[in-house]
Amino acid sequence: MTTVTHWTGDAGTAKSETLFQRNMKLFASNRLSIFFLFITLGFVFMAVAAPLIAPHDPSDADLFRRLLPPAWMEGGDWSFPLGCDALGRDILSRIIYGSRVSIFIGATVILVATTIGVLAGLAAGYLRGWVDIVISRLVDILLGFPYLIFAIALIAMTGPGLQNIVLALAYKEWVIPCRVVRGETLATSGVEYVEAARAMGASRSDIMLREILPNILSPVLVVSTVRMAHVIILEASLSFLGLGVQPPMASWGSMVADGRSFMLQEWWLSTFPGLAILLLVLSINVVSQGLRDAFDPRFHD
Amino acid sequence: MSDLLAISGLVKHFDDRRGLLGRITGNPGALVQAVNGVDLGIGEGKTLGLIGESGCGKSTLGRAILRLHEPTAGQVLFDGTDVTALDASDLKAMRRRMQIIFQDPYASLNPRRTVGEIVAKPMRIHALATGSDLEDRVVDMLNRVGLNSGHLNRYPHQFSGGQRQRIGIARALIMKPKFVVCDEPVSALDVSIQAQIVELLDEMKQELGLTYLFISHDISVIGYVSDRIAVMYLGKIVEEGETREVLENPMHPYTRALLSSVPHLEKTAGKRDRTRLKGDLPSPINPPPGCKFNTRCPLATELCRQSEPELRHMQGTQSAACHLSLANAEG
Amino acid sequence: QAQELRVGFTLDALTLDPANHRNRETETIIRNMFDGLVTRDSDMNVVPELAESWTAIDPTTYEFKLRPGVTFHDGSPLTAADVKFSLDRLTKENAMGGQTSPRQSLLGPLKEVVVVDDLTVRLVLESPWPILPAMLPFQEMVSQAHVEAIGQEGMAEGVNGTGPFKLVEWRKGDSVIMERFDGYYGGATDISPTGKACVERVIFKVIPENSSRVAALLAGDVHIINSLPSHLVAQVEANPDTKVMAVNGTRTSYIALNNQTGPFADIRVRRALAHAVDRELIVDKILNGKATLTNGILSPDAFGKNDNLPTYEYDVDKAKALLAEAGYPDGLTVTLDVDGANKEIAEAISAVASKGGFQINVVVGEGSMLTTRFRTKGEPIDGQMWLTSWGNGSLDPVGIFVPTHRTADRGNSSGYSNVEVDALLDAANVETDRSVRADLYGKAEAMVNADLPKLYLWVAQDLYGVSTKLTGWKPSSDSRINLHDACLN
Amino acid sequence: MNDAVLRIRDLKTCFDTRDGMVTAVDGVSLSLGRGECLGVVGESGSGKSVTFASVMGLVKKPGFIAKGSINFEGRELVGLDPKNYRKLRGKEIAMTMQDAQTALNPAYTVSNQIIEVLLAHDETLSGSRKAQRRQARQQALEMLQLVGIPSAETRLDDYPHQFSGGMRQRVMIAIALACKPKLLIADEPTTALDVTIQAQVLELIADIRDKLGMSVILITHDLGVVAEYCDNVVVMYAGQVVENGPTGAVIATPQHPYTQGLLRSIPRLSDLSRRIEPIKGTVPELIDLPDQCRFMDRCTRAQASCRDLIAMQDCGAGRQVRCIAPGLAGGSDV
Amino acid sequence: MSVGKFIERLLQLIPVLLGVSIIVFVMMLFTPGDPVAIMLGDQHVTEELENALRHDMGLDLPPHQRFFKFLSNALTLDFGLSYYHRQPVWDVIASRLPATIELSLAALVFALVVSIPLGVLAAVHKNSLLDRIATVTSLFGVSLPGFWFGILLIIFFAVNMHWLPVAGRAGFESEVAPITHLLLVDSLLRGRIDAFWDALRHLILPTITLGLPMASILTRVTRASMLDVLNRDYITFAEAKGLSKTKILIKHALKNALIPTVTVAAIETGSLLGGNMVVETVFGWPGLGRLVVESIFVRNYPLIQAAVLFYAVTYVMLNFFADILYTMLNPRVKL
Ligand SMILES: Nc1ncnc2c1ncn2[C@@H]1O[C@H](COP(=O)(O)OP(=O)(O)OP(=O)(O)O)[C@@H](O)[C@H]1O
Ligand SMILES: Nc1ncnc2c1ncn2[C@@H]1O[C@H](COP(=O)(O)OP(=O)(O)OP(=O)(O)O)[C@@H](O)[C@H]1O
Ligand SMILES: [Mg+2]
Ligand SMILES: [Mg+2]
Repeated sequence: MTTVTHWTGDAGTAKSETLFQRNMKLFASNRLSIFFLFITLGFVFMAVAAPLIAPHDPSDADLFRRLLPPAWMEGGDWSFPLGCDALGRDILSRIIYGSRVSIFIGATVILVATTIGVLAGLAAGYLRGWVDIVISRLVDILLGFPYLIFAIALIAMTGPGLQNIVLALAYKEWVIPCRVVRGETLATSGVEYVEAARAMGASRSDIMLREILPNILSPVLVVSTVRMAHVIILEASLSFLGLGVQPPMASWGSMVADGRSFMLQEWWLSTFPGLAILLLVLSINVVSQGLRDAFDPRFHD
Repeated sequence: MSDLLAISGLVKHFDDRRGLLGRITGNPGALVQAVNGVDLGIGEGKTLGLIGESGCGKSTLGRAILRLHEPTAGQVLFDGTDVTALDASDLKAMRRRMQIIFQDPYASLNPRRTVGEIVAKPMRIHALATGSDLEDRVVDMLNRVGLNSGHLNRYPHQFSGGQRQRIGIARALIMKPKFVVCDEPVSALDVSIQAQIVELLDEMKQELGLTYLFISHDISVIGYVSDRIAVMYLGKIVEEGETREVLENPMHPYTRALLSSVPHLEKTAGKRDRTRLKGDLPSPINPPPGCKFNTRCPLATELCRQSEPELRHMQGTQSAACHLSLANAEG
Repeated sequence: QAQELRVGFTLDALTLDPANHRNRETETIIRNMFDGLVTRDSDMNVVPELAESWTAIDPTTYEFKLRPGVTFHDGSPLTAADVKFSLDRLTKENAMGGQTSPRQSLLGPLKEVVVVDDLTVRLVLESPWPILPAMLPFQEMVSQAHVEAIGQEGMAEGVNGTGPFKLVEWRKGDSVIMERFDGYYGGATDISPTGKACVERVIFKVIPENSSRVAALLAGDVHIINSLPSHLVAQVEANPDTKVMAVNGTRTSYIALNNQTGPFADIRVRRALAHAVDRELIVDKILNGKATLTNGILSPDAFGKNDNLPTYEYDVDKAKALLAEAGYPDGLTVTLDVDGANKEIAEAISAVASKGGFQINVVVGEGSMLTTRFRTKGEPIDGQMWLTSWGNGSLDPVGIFVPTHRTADRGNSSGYSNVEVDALLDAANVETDRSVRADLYGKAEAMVNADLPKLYLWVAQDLYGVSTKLTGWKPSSDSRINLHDACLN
Repeated sequence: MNDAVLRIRDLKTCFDTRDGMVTAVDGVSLSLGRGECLGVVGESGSGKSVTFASVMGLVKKPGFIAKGSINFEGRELVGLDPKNYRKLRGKEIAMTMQDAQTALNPAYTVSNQIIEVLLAHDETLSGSRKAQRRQARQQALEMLQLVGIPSAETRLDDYPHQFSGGMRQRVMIAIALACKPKLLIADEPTTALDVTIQAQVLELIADIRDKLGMSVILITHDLGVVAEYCDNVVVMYAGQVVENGPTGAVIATPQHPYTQGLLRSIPRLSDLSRRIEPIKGTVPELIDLPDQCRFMDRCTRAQASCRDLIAMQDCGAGRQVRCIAPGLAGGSDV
Repeated sequence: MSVGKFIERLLQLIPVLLGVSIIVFVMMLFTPGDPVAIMLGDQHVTEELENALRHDMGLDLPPHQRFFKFLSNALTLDFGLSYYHRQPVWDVIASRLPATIELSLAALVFALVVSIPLGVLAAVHKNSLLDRIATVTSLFGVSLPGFWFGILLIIFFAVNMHWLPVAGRAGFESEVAPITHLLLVDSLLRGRIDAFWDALRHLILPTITLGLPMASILTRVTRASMLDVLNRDYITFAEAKGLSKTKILIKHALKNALIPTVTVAAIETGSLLGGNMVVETVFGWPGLGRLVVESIFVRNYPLIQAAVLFYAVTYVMLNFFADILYTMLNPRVKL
C-alpha cells in the first residue's frame, strides 16, 4: 500500500526516508535476523582478530597432545577447550583461523562476482543488441555446468590453493548476479522514469548507473548474501575433497575431512568445524532471508 | 501552415522477426506495425488531442516524435528542424525543447531519488544551472505546480498519485520546453484528482506558452483540453479537425462509434440510438487489408475491404480517411 | 545358509584381466580367482601352486612341471599351452589385442616360453635372473581358448581362472562377488589345508572411506577390512566381535631428498635431518606403534636385508651442529612435498623436526604430479623433499633397491648416483648364489646408509580388522588377501 | 422495500495491518430490490470492493467484518458457516471481478472454468460424472453464446490468454451467470476496457438482467455509466456511503458536497465550454479516522459542527445524504 | 506446443552445448604439465608407446584440430582410453552411471515429495507452527554442509543404531540380474522384494544427504509461490464461484504454484549433480561422482574431461526438458 500524505499537510513535518532506509528499518525490526546478523559479525570479527583471540598458534603441533578430548570430557584440558587434533593442534584456534579462509573466500568471491555480474548484467539488459547476445550466451554456457563440477574441474586443472579457489568459484559465480541484474534491468529499462531520463537527454551511463542501478540494488544485496552462504559451503566442500587451501592453513572443510576418519571415536575433530560451517552459513542465510522479507515488496502488507 | 511541429509519413514498426531460423521453426516472430504513416501538424501554442483505443499506437507515436522510439520512417519537423535526422549531441540539445509527461505517476518517478533531485536532473544534464541558482529554480518550479520547498527532500513514495503527477510535470517543464507530449497524464487518477491535473496543465500552458500533444482515451477530457482532435485507429489517423467540429459532426464512422459509446450523465437509464461496434481492435501484427476499420465498420462496402482510404479534407477544418462521404449524412 | 565371507576393501578392481593392470588392489581381488605357477606361504617363501615343481636347468632356463588335473572354472583343463599363452600375453609386445601388458617389465629378461609337453613348460631368460620365481606368484594363468573366445575387451570383465573362487558378478565401484569353485584342484600342497575353499561365497565390498569401512566391520557387515587406520586399532580391539591383525608390510616409507641441488645436496644437511626427526615418537603416536623403523630401503623381511646398519639417533644438538657446520647456524627452511594420503605424517614430521632447526613447510600435491617432479630418471629434480614410499611385494631387493637407488632409475627420486652402488646392484641382479647375492645387497645398503640419499623412515605394518568369527586366515606381507583357507564359524 | 434481495445494515469491515487498523468499510447500509440495478460509485480506495467482498464472504485475513448485518433473501450472511456460504456463492450470488486479466485462471481452458461451477452447483445435471460433464459442457457453450463470444464452439477450449480484454470480461460474466444467480455483483467490469468495448459489455449485462430478471450491483467510478445503466446509485467516500437515491435525482440535484464536486470535476462533451472545478486535496487515509465528516478537509463548506459524528439523513424521494448542510450550492450548476 | 517451437528450442541448445564443449576443451588445453607423462605416472614405457599415446590422444595436433577431433569423438562417445583403468573412458563412465542416476533420481524424488506438500501446507497455514518448522528446517537444510551431515547420519543411524547400512549401494545377498541397472527398479521387475528393501535401505541416507538442500530450497520456493498464487484474483474468483476449499487448492492454486518450482528444480539439479561428488565419497556410493573425485587424484584427465562434459550436457538437457514441462504447465508461455 502506498502511504498517502495529506495534500494540504505541512511538508516539513514528514521525515524523508528512502525506500532503502524504510526497508532497512523493517529489517532491523526483525529480531531473529538481527541476532544472526550479530553472529555473522562475530565470525567476521573472529576472522579479523584471529591472532588476538586464538589461544594458540593454529599450527603448533605437539604429538603428546594428540587427540586430546574437549575440556569437559575426561582427560580434557581447559587450555584446549575444544580439544586437539591428530597432531595435537588446538582445534579452537584452528577454527578461529579457519574462519579467515571461509570468510575471505566467501567475501572475495562474492565481491568480485557481484561487481562483474552487476556491470555485465546492466550492460546486457540496458544496451541489448550484441552486448546482450554475447553476455547472455556466455551466461547460458556457464549455467550449463553444475557449479561444483565446474569448480572441481578447474581446480583439478590449476591445482588447489587460495587464489585458484577464488578464481575457480568466481569464474562461474558472476553469472548469478548477472542474470538477476539483467532481468531487473530489462524490467526497469522499460519503466517510465528511465524513459523520462532519456527524454531529458541523460547519457547511457548516467541512466544505467544512476537511474537503474540504485533501484536494483536490493535484489542484488539479497542474492549476494544467499550466494555468499553458498560459496562458503562450496569452499568447504572443495576443501573436504582435498581441493581446498594448502596446509598449514586451516580450513573448516579440510578440518572436517581430516577428522573424518576419527569420527567414530574422536568425534570432536570434525564435529566442531562442521558446526562452525553450519552456524556461519545458517547465520548468513537467516540474515539474507530477513533482507528478502524486508526488501521484497510482495511481503509488505 | 506554420506549425511548430509537423509530422509527415511517420512510421514505427517493432520488428522482431527471426529470419531463416524463424521460418524453419515456424516461429517467425512478428512485425508490429504500431504507427503506420501518420501526418499531423500542431500549431504553436495549441493543444492537439490524440484519441484512440488501447493499443492503437498513441504512445508509440508520442514517443517516436521525441525519438524515444527510433522512427522507422518519416519526418518530424520541429521548428523547422528535422528531429529524425539529428545526431546524438543535437538531439540532446533538442531535448531541452521537447518533453514528455507520463501516464503512470508511480512508475515515472525514480523511487530512489528525492523530489529535488528528480526535478533538478534535467537542469543538471544540460548544465543549465548549479548550486543555489539551481535550487531556486527547482523550488520555483515546485511552487508553480502546487508543491513547495518542504517537499524537496522527500521521496516519491511519500506522495499521492496526484502529487506525483505534479512532480512529473515540474520535471518536464523546468527546462521551459516549447512542446510537451502528455501521454495520458490523467488516466490513472481518480476523477476528482484528474480535474486538478487538467487544470494545472492548462495553467502551465498559458504561463509558459506551451504546445501540447495530449494523448488520452477519454474523449471528454480530450474535448475539454484540445484545440484540435486527431482520432487514431490501428496506427493511422482516421480523422482530424477542430475539436468542436469533430465532436459535433464526426466524419468517420469510427469517430461516431466512439462518441456514441461514451455514457452521458444527462440521460438516465433509457437507451439511446447508438452505433455499436462489434469485436475488438484488430492486431497491428496483421492489420486487415483495405480500410483498417472495415472489420468493425457498420457501413463497410467492398471498396473498403480492398483499398485503403487516404486522409482527405472533408469539410471545414476536418479531414477523415474514409471512402464514404458522411459529411452531410447526419446532422 | 550359504557361508559368505565379506571383505571391506579400500578400492575397486580396475579390471579383472590379470594381464592388464599394475595395481595392488586389483591384484588382491583377482588373485582369489586366478592362480599362478607359484605362490608364497605365510613366511613369504615361494612354493609351487599350479606348478608341481620347478628346477633351474641353467641360470637362464627354468622348467616348470604342471600339476595334473587342474581345470579352469569352465571345466577345461589347464595345459602347458595355456601357460605359454598367459606368459606371452604378459611379455610380448602388442600381445593383448594390440596393446602391450603393463606388467611386461615385471618379468624382466624372460625371453621365451617353450612348451615341452602338455604338463611341462620352460621359461628361457635372456640373462641370468635369480628372482624369477619370486616374481611369478603374481602372474596369473588364463585360458587361451577363453581369451580367444571373448577377446581382449571381454577380459576386463570375463573371468575364467583356475583359482578357488569364480566370478559371480562385478558391480563396478561397489563390489566383486565370487563363489566357491567346486572343481578346484586344491591349491599349493605346501600350504595346508588343501582342497576347495572353505567358504561358499566371497565378496569384496568397496568402502574407500576409512571410518565407513571400520564402521562396517564393527556393525558386522564385513568380516575383514584392509587398511585399518592405526588410530582405530583400539576401537576394533575393544569390540568383542572384532580384532586387529597386523603383518609387516613390504612398503618402505622414506623422504626422498634432492641430492642434486639445494641444501640437501650437502650430506651434512641430510644427516642433520636424520638426527632431527624423532621417528620413534611419530611411529608411537601417529602409527600407534604399528611400524618398524628401518635404516635402509629394504624392509626387515626382505631378502638380503643388512641388519647391522647404523641408526641416525634422534639428537637435536647433533642436528643443529651439523646444520651449523653446513652453513645454516640459524636453522633451515625447506619444503616437504607430500600427497594427500600422507599429509598427516608430513605434518607430524614438520612438527618434530622444528626442534632440530628445520622449519619444514608441508605442501600437499597430487601423487602423479609429484611423481613427475621427483622421479625424473636422472633429469633435474624439481623440489627439495618428498615424503613417499615404495612397495615391494616380491620382498626381493630387485623390486625396490634397484629402482630407487640405481643411477637414473625410475624410482630414484633423490637424483642419487653412486657408481659403486650401481655396480653392486648390477652384480646382484645376475648372481644366482643366494648368499653371495645377499652379501652384495648388504654391502650396497651399508654404502647407501652412509650416503643417506633419502631419510629412511619405517616399514608400516599392514593392519587388518577382522571378525572373531573368522578362522584360518592370516594377513600376508605381500598385502594379498588369500581367502582359500578362510572359514567362518 | 419489502422484497429487497440484499439488505446491508451498518456494515463495518476492518483490516488489521502493520500500520494500524484500516476501517475500509464503516457503517455502510444499503438495500437492493428484486430486478433492480444499483450503481456504486466512489474514488479508488473508498471501500466499494471490500463492501461486496464482505457480502460474498471473501474478506481475507487480516480483514474481518467488525459489525453489521448482511441480509440476502431473508438469510443473514454475517457469521454464515463456510459450507452454506459456498452453496450460496456462484449459485445465488455471483460476482465478476475488477480485472478479467487476472481473475481467470491462466492454467485452465475457458470451458473448464465454466464447467466447474456448473458441476459444483447445478442440481439439474444428472447421470454419471461423464454425462454430467457433457451436459455441463453444452451449457457452457450456451453461456458463451449468450455473452456473445463469436464462434463459441471453437473457442471453448482456448485459454484465457488467447482472449482479448473485452472477451475475457464476457467470459467472466458467463462464468458468473452460469448458474443463473439471483444477484450479480459486477465489480468495475469495464474500468480496464475501451469505451467501445465498455459499451458492449454494459449493454450485455443490461440485456441479461432483463432476460433473467436478476438484480445487479454495478461498481464503477464513472458516473456516466451509473447514469445510463442504473436505477439507483450509492456514492461512497472513504469507507462510508455519503449519498444514495434514484440515479436521475442524485445526478440532477446532488446533495452531498462530494457528489457535487465530483460532478463538477468531470468535463462534459455536451458542454465543452463549461469549466471543470477540481475538488482540492486527496482522500484521507483510512487509519484511525476520527468520527467526523470524512470529507471535511476538502469541503468548501466545512464548519465547526462537521467535527461531530454525521449520520445519514433522509432527504425525501427515497434519498439519503450524510451531510449537515446538504444541497447548498448544489443544483444550480448541474 | 508446436513441433516447430520444440525444434527451435532444441536448436537453441546447439550454441550452448558447443560453448560448453569449448570451455571443457580449453580447460584441458591450459592444464599444466604433459598429460601423457602425468597419465603414465610411474609406469615406465617406451618412447614409442609414449608417442603413440600422444598421437592417440591427438596431442600432436594444433589446438583447433584437436578441438574438432575432440568434438567429433565426443559425438560418438569416444573420449579415448582411461589409461588408469585401461578401458575406454566411456565404458568406465557408463559402468558408474546407473548408480549415480539412481541416487540422483532418488534425491530428486525425495526433494519433490517432501518439498511440495510441505511448501503448500506451510503456505496455506501461514505463520502456523508447521510453517515455522518448515521455515527453520529449510534454513538448516540449505546451511548444512552435506559432507559433514552425511558423516553424522552414518554415525547415528548406521554405527550407533544399526538401523541402516553404513555404505555402498546394495547388500550382498541382493543381487538381481540387471534390466535397467537401477536396483530399485530391477528388483521390483524381478519380483525381489527383499532386494528392493535392501537397496532402499542403502539409498536412504545418501538420498537424504543429497536431497536435503534441494528439498529445502524447493520448500521455500513452493511456499512463496503458493502464497503468491493464493493472493491472486483467480483464487478469489474461484472462491466466489463457491468451489470447495480442496478443489481451489489443488486445482486452481497448485498447478500455477508449481511453475516456479519446476524451474528451480531444474536449476537445482545442478547442485544435485555436483553434490554427488561429495555424497558418493562419503557414502562409498559407486557412482560417477566418486569416480571423478578419484580421477582427479590420479590426474585421469580424459575421464575428468568426459565426465564434466557429460554432466554439463545432462544438465543442459534437464533444463531443456524442464522448459518443456514448464510450457505444459503454463499455457501462457509460448516457447
Ligand atoms: N517495444 C515494443 N515492442 C513491440 N511492440 C510494441 C512495443 N511498444 C508497443 N508495441 C505495440 O505497438 C502497438 C501500439 O502500442 P502503443 O503503446 O503505442 O498503444 P497505445 O495506443 O498507447 O495504447 P494504450 O492506450 O494501451 O497506452 C501495440 O500493439 C503494442 O503491443
Ligand atoms: N487486504 C487488505 N489489507 C489492508 N487494507 C486493505 C486490504 N484490502 C483493502 N484494503 C483497504 O480498504 C480500502 C478500500 O479498498 P477497496 O478495494 O474496497 O476500494 P475500492 O473502492 O474498490 O477501490 P478501487 O476503485 O481502486 O477498486 C482501501 O483503502 C484499502 O487500503
Ligand atoms: Mg499508451
Ligand atoms: Mg475495487
